[in-house]
Amino acid sequence: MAFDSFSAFLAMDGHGPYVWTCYAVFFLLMGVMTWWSLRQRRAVIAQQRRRMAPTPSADERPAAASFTRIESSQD
Amino acid sequence: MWQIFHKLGSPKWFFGIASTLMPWLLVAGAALLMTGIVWGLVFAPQDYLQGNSYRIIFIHVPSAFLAQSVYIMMAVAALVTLVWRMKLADVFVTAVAPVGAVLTFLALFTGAVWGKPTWGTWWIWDARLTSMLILLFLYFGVMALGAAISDEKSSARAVAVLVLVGVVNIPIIKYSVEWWNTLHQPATFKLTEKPSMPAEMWVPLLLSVLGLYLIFGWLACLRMQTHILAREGRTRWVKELVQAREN
Amino acid sequence: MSEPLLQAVNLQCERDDRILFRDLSVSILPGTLTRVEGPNGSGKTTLLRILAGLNDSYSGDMLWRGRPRHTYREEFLRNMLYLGHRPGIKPLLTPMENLRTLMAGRRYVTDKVLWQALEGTGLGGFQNVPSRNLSAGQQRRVALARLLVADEPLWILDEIFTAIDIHGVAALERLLVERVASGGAIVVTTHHDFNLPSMHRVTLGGRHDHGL
Amino acid sequence: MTMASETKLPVRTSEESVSALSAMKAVFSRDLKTAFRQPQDLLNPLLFFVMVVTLFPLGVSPEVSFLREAGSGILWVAALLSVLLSLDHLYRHDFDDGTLEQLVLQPQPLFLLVLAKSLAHWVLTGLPLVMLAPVLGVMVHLEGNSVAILCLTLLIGTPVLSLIGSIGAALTLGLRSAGVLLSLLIIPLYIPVLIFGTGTVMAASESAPVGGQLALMGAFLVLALTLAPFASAAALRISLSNS
Repeated sequence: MAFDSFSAFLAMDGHGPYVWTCYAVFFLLMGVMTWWSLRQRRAVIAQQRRRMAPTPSADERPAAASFTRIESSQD
Repeated sequence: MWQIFHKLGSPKWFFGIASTLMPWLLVAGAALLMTGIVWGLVFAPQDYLQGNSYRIIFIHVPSAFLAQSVYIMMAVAALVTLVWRMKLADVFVTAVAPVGAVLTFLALFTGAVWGKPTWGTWWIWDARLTSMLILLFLYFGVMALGAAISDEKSSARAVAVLVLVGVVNIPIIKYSVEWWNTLHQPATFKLTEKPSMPAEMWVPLLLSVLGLYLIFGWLACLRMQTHILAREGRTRWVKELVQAREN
Repeated sequence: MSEPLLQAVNLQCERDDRILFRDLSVSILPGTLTRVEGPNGSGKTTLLRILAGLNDSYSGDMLWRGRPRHTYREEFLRNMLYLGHRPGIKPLLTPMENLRTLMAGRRYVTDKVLWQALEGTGLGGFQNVPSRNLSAGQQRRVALARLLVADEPLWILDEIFTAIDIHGVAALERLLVERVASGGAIVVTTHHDFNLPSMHRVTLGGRHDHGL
Repeated sequence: MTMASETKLPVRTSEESVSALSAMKAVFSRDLKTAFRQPQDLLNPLLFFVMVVTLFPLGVSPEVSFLREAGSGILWVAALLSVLLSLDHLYRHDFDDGTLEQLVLQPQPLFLLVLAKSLAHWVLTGLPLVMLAPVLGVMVHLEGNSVAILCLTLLIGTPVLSLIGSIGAALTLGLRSAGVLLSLLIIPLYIPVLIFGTGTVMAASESAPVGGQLALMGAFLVLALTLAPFASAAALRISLSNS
């Protein structure tokens, strides 16, 4: 054990803030990375499931273009 | 031989292996990393020169180490992508690049914070930190290019070319930055290179490096699985797998 | 039956998560004209670019005279002429200069022949005018002039009738027919109603959102 | 037309092709010709170079001692940026008008054609910068010997910039916001050239021997000449495949 007390451990002879900031940021960023990766995965699974759900218009044939003008009154 | 290689490249096969491997990677990685860090923070002796601030080493060195080796791994995968067009290889490059960028950033951040009590300034244009900064730029480039090309296959191949060009440049960059550093300020002492590090210091350091490696492996598997699911959505096995989950 | 120049075997191509075609096999024989048909967005241009070796994001095999094309790339390119949507004409150069640089990496052709080729596409008198001063149809004719001097046995032509007037279209059709009769292989896409008795057709379907 | 063999046209083997060297020459001279017909595009990077250099005395300090110390760095950074600025055009016009497709389809090794294009780019942008550098060197109070060494480093270094830049230009071809992306990809790769370019001039101003550094820059150039065209060619194929 390199420290006499818990408070000495926290203070680290005045270097505490530097050391603890580093560790906090390290765990924070690794945590965010993990959380983000898990969320991405869930999103992809949900998206795949949505894609697999049968679409109402099973007949995917594209409608023939008619190029008829759309009448809209402009008052 | 070719058969094995081909099998290794099969996303379905990888997905299965990764699923069984991942819990082990996570548990072992977390255990090793925590052991290393707790050992380093609580039990390792104080450094005679830098005092307690050196305890940052137990995350700084693993991050820096991983940041560089992730790029090298990406380069190997990029080569495989371009030469054999193995699907898994391109998935690896795109999946892992953000992890590499985060690790590089962590190495930079912890290095800068460490610099404050050691050199009395947050940032110093030291050769290692500068090289790390350039590595971060390289990661950003890879991610930006990958995001800019919508078609996944073309994106993977373009990124592979960039990663390979980058990896050829990394030694040149390192060398030139070191030369530049000696030109402007002769290095007095470096952060991590100790003449002799006692076992109470390097053993926990080794443990945390190994631990972070395994955690990276877990993250890489997780992210690769996600990318595979997104890409192979049309194949039957992915459909069955998606359906089997949660219902 | 002569051997096919170019074969596509079990071609599959997807773009942005959409399958354009799959299990497509095409053989291009000397002395045939193949027309690739299909509605807008069905992948005609993509197929032609794959055949020409410009697009290589496909799965399946491409064979040049029965051998893998990528190992005989230079020989394939030496014997294939591709004209795409974009004419490949630099607006700042004159038709003569354009034609000269287009031929430069392929074959030595004298300026006299190139001059005549440009005349043959109706650009007589425009040979030394900067191409940007030409109309869209005239610019396309600069690119088409290559067909009058090309010795490549395989032509891959994407929408070559675009922006060409009626007389030009008729003359161009004649050129293609003659070329086929003398043993050339031609692949075309066109919306223009172009019919030959012995024409091969490759029909690409509309949308495939589904599929396993 | 020979009607004798009715169903077969001869298939040519590669040996009958035009030599790669003359194909390269054709690409090179075409690029020069098109550039000289649009001289404004040639002038822009040069003007940019001059203006960026002017910003430093105005923005930082016109003192002789500062300029003398920072001069080589200023000139190098400005040269690097103006090369970067001009890279976007390297393949874009060819891509838009379809000549790039025809270039890729030439029965020639693509990396040689790409090399010809990169060299043309250097002749059109890098070389004028080198020729302009002595004037600007004097304006930032570099001493005689330093100016000469600066021009020498630029002469060796700017082709490297063109060659590496060509990879970035090929990778970002046809993408939205290609310009910014290009800088993002390429700047980190330019750092070694910049370091050695300015470092050599600084060493020379302290009258230290610079032969080693110059040789090293020469090695960069050789490395770029041998590797970059392959990477650019691969990148071009990928970008065209995606269009």
